[in-house]
This record gives sequence, C-alpha cells and structure tokens, in this order.
Amino acid sequence: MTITGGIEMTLVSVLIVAAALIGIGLYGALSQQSFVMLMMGLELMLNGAILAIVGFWAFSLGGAPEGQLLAIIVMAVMAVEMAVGFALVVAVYRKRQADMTESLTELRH
Amino acid sequence: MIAATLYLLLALPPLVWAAAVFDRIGTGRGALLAGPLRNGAALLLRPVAPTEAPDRLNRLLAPGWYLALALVGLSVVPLAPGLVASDLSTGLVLWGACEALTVVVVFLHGWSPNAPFPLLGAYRYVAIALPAMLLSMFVLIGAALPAQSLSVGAVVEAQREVWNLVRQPLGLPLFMALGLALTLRGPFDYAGGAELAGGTSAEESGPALAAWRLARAAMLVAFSAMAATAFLGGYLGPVLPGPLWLLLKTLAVMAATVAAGRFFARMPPARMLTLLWVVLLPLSFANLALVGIEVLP
Amino acid sequence: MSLLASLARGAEIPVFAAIGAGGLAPVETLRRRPGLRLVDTPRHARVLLVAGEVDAAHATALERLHAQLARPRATVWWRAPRLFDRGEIADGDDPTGAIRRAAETDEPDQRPDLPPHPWEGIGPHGQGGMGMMGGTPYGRPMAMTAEDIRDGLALDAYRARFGPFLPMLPPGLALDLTLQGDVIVAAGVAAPPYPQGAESDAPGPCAARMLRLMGIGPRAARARGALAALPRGSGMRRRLAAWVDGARVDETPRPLPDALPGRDWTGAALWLASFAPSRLRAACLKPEAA
Amino acid sequence: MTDALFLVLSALAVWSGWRVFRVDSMVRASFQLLVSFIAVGLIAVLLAAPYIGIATVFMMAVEMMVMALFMVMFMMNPAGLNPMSMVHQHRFAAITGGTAFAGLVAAVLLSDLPANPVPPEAEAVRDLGRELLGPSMLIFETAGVTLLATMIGAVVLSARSGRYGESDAGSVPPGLTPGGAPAGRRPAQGGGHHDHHWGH
Repeated sequence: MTITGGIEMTLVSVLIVAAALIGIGLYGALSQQSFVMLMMGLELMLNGAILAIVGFWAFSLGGAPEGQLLAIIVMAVMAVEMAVGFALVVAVYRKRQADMTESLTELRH
Repeated sequence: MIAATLYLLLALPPLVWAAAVFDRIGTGRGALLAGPLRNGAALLLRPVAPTEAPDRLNRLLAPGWYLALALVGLSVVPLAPGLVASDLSTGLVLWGACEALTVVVVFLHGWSPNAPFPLLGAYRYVAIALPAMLLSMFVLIGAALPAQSLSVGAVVEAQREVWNLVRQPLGLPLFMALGLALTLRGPFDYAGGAELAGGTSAEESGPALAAWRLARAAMLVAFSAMAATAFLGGYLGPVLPGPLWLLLKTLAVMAATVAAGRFFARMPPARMLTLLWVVLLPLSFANLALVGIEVLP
Repeated sequence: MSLLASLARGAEIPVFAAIGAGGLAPVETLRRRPGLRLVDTPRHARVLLVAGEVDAAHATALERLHAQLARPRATVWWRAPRLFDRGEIADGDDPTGAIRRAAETDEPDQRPDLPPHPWEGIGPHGQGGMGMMGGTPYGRPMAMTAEDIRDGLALDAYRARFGPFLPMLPPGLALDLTLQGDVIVAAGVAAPPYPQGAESDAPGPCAARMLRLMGIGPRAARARGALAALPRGSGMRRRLAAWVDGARVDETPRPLPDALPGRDWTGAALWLASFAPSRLRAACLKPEAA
Repeated sequence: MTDALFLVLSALAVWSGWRVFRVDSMVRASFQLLVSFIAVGLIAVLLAAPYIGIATVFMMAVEMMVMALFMVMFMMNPAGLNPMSMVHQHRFAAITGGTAFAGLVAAVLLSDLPANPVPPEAEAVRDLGRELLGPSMLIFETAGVTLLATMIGAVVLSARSGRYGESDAGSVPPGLTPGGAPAGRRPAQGGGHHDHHWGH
C-alpha cells in the first residue's frame, strides 16, 4: 500500500483510463450537435487509443519499437482527421451556412 | 539535477533584470539600471482593472503559465557537461512543446479579458506564431542532425569542433525570428503593438501586467539560452568555466534579439504571413537540406 | 510594502494622452521626457492628460476614458478648458510639474458606476431575441453572420465605435466599424479628426507617427528599411518614403467609408497615419459639407 | 512516486476529457481537451516513451490552438450570453459511451494480457528513430505523403472557388430535402443569420 491507495501504474490501470477516455469521447461524438464539438469527441477517442497503444508498448512488447511507430501513425491520423474535418466544415458552411449536424441530413448537392 | 535547477533559479532574476535593462538602452530615459525595478514596483502597487464578463481563471493564470513555460524551456539547457535540470533524451522536443504552448498561452491572455483589442491581438498572434514555430522546428532539427540526438546535451557536445553557427549559418537568424515571436517583440509582436493599443495586454494593469512583462523577459532569457546552446556551442569555450561561457553567450543573444526587435519594422500581418510561408519556410528547408548533405557519411 | 513603495517613488509616471484640437504636436514633445512615459491604453496609465481642446460632443467619451484608468487616477488639462470639474490645469509648454502633482492625488469616478446598458431580460432566454438567436443582451446586438468581403466566409461580424481618443487613430476621429475578424467590411465616420497645428503636418512628426505604428523609432536608417515592410507599390509606402526624405505630402485621402473596407486593422491604421492630419480632416469634413 | 503521478494525471485526463462536453464556451472546451492530451502525454513519459509523450503535447498544443480558432469562428453562442444546449440524443449517447467503457474494461479485466515490459536499459527514442528510418521507412513515408495529400485536399476543399464557381456566390442553395425549400440564408429575411434553431 502506498499513498495512492494501492493503485499502481500497470497495464490494466492504463487500459482502464484509456477505456474511460474512449467512452467519454464516444459519448461526446454522439451527443454533440456542432460539427466542431463532434470532432472533439473523435479526438478524445484517439487520445484514449494513443494511451492504450503506449501502455501496450510499455508493458507487453518488450520494448519493440513498432508500438511507438503505431502511436505516431495514430497522431498522423489525428492530424488528417482534423484537417479534412475542418475543411469539410468550411466547405459545407460556405455552401449552406450550416455548422450543425441536423442541417446536413443529406449530402446531395 | 537539483543543483542545476538551483543555479537556474538563482541566475534567472538577474537575467530577467538584464533583459529589462537591454530593453531600456537607447530609449533615452536614463535610470538604466534602476528604472525597470522602479517601474515594476510602481506597477505592483496599482490595482488590477476588471473587465466585463472575463474568463477569470485564465486571465489570472496566463502570466503564470507563460513564466512556467519559460522555466521549463530553460530547464533543458545544460549548464556544464552533465549539469542539466531536466536530463531528457528528447530535450529539443520538450523545447518545441514549450514553444507551441506559448502560442496557446498568449491566445488565452488575449481571449480571457473579453475585449476587442486583446482578442484581435490574440488572433493575429496565432496566425503569425504558428508558422514561425514551424520554422523553428526545421531549424532545430538541423541543429540536432550533426549530434544524431534530440538531447540538448548531445547537441552541445557535437559542436566541440565547430559551432553550429558556422556549420549552418542560416540557423541562428531563422531561430531569432521565432525568438522575436515567442517574446512578443518588434517585427513579430503581433500580440501587442501600438496599432492595437497594447493588444493582448491592453486591458491589463497593475500586478497582472507586471507579471506578464516579467514572464516575457523570462522567455527572452530562456530563448537566448536555447539559441546560445543550439548554435553557439552552449557551455563550450576556452579558459573560462562552462557556465560562464553560457552566461556570456546568452547575454549576447539577448542583446542581439532586443536590437533586432528595435531595428526591423512590423509588417501588416498579411504581408508577414506571405514572408513566412514563401520566403522563410523554404529557407529553413534549404538549411535543413544543406545540413543533411553535410552530415552524410 | 514600504520597500516597494519607496522603490516605486522613482518610477516613471505612465500617462495616457487624450489629444484634442491642436494637441498632437505638443504631446510629441513629451515622448522623450524623463520621468514620464506615454502609454497606449488608459489601463496602463496613472494620469490622464487632456492635451488640446476637446469639444463638448466628446465629453461623455472623455468621461468614459477617465473611468478606464484604474484608481488612484488623476487628470491634467493641458492647454484645454475643463470639461468636468476634476484635475489640474497646466498651461505653458511643460505639463510635467502638473503631472507630477496630479500623480499624488486620486479622483473618484466621474460617471456613475453602472453598466451602460442593463440586462434586458426579455424572451425565453432573457436576451430578447427569437429562439436562441438575435436580441440585444446588455444593450449590444447579438453577433450575427454578415457578408465577408475578403473570402466570402460569412461569419459573425463585430460592430462598434472606435475612437475618438484611440492612440492609433488620428485624434478626434471616431469610426463606426464593422469588422470580420480584423478586416473592416463597413466604415462610417462618426466624428472628424480635430484640427491640428501646421507643425503636425511636417514630414518628421508624420513619419515618426507612422513608424511608431510599425514598432520602431524614427531613426533614418531604420526608417529606410521600414519601407520594405509596407506592400510594394502602395500609397502608404510612397508617402512614408516622401516623409523620410523630408518632403511634404499633400495628398487628400479618398472618403473613409469607401477607402477603409477591405483593409485589415493594421493596414487601416497605417493608411490613416499615412496622410497629413490636415488632409485627413479635410477628407472627413467634405462629405458633411456636400 | 510514479504511481501517485500516474493517478493524478489519469484523473486529470479523464476529468478534463469529461469537462470538454460540459463547459459552455467552446474555447474552454478545446483547451480542456488540450489539458487531457497533456496529461496523456505525461503518462506516456512515465511509461518510458518520452518522445511519444512530449510529441503528443507538442502536436496537440498546435492542433487545439487551431481547434480553438475554428471554435470561435463557428461558435453559435458568442461570449456565452445565451444559455443554450447543443446536444441531441443525449440518453442514447450516454448509454453507448457507458457501454463502450464497460465493454472495454471487461475486455481488459477478463483477457490474459501479456507481460513483457520495456527493459530498463532500452533506448526508446534511438530504437524508434532506427525503426522509422529503417525497417518501417515505407510506412513512415506513406504517412508523410498522406499528410501532404491532406494538406492539398484541405486547401482545395475550404477555398472559396468551388466546383461550380464560387462556392458562396449568390445562387440559391440546394434544399435539404429533394425539391424542398432552399437551405441556409434567405435574402428575403433580410440578413444573414442562422436559420436553424435546434437545440434543447
């Protein structure tokens, strides 16, 4: 027992934190009406994914660098997601003055 | 590690004061040495003016974060072989994170008072500072290439034979552009400036303003120490002890940065944006490519 | 605390200058005076210096400015008749003594400390608009999307009056601006600049004013380099070059409501500063005469 | 010490992640998300991955700064003067999020996780560098090319010039339903503002 009440930094505890981030992110992505807030939910889920990847790398891969590589790829995915997401938001806003999900029930021109 | 932290904390106040003195030289006001202290004391005795519906927490904390980022950035600078406050294998990346967070903090400083000029300053600053930061990343990678390491200590050791300033002459001038942006001065002071009535600090007064100016001076010290380390060989030098060399080089970079801030005019932001993306960023690519060719075995 | 106070005793007095008619050139002489520091915003100031006559139409604006100085604060009227019954009067060429005396005093609020517009509390959400949009909470219209003239992304516009004592605008000039980001999309002149003496049309002070907006002092070598900071072929650059060479500039600007839209804030401030004060005043007065 | 730090940082990461969807100002929301990322980055540093951890902080600071700018641009509630809730299908979202969390936790607790920690003498950053520019160079380069393509695509998408002329030029926008009333701003209503008043 330590000052943390027995909680230690193990693979299980790291993964539970990651699961919590993914759960909150999913809630946000589903519940938010604004596109920008929706993307925040996706980012939070990817945040959890990075944590899980780094956790697995640290505790179960024996230091093989591929785990870190995967985390870097996820970061690149985040950058791509945000750039394309914001570009689409701007494009849709120019076209329809819409920045909320309900105003885009159709993608037809 | 603890010793290095102590030395840094001891050296910072006099260096911050030196930065304020440099800022005063040539303004024709006299009282070079005592003036900054007196003005600071007078500011501390003034009240903090409220604004309408501000973000109180961020308004209160922004100067503190700015100062903290300066300290964290300073902590990766080695004072002598093996004498580093935070001995990371990725010191340069940590410095980069401090740069990025500085942009966030300046934005918060302008956003939190809920007033037009601070917000305009915050917006302008972000638009200019993000590409300036990008620039510094390429320049710092160039500094790290000969060392084959992201550790700041290794970057210094790789300069034993020849300083990076000689090996990659474009590096320091380009890095200075970032320094001007980080420390909100002269041609890169898009957060403030006379045309925005002080920009992000237009609504600040009293101790909050004093703290912001102190943090700005501390960031100048941190930037100068980093520039001296990455391009001027840090603690390396003959005869004198290492930390003294670092101190002298830091003071030299500080003086050069202040002078550059006085000499170059601030462009309208659109023109500066073009300059950054069309001229300075390609220059930093060229710098990186040259360094890469140079270190090819 | 007493150490701090004794240290602060030797500090420079931060002064915000509200410039009235004929006050521009005299205030320039204060810029390098030891013991004083002219600041860009009333929040940084200890003393409000009213330099030159401010007409009664701007009395309310001046009183609001007074309220923006944190207390303790003081007012000095320099070559200006009092508009409200506070502060010291300074005549002659040097107000330093009066400013020093004023810096020992404190003045209460000139205006009652009330919000300019109370919370309306109309409608389901209190702001008085339809649904969640619109309305005028606290007397200010809720921001609404409006046309953007630069790249057509129609986001919320910000409408406000800027002036008449803003340090980056010619003194007395009050503009009703609509801003998209920092780009001006519509402009109206609410009040023309004050008349200034002939000496403020001289090349030296004009160049110095413009260079100050660009963050540098008026040394010749720097001023030459500063030309490169302005867009090539622009009128601003041409006029600054003329001033730096010591030539007078007698161009009259286009009417402001036509010329300002499309410029960003910095460009607009520099453009306004690139005309001699008398010519700018003439351009602002002409539409009224017509 | 490490465990205590881990506990504090994970609590911070989860709490600020939760606050993202609870604060009323979008700028605050994006900086709450930044705090969450910083906490995760510091946990990664604790987990002996200093490069990943600090690079996360660095990247996310920039990304959230841009996010905050977009937030302000598209914010429907300037200055938080109007109380408004921009949430839909709240119950469904909460249940789905909760289920996802529970399922993941169950998977973590029930599965037999391999234990093969990083050896203390491993040089994580050096290994990563050799991997990136050695065996996995193709992956790394592909990521680079993808980012380049993204940059070009984002500029094309968000620029004013669209496929059929200027994307905002005066023509009537298409309807939200086939043959329906035009969406977006209607000039007849005398001024560009949002037509949609959903919420609640």
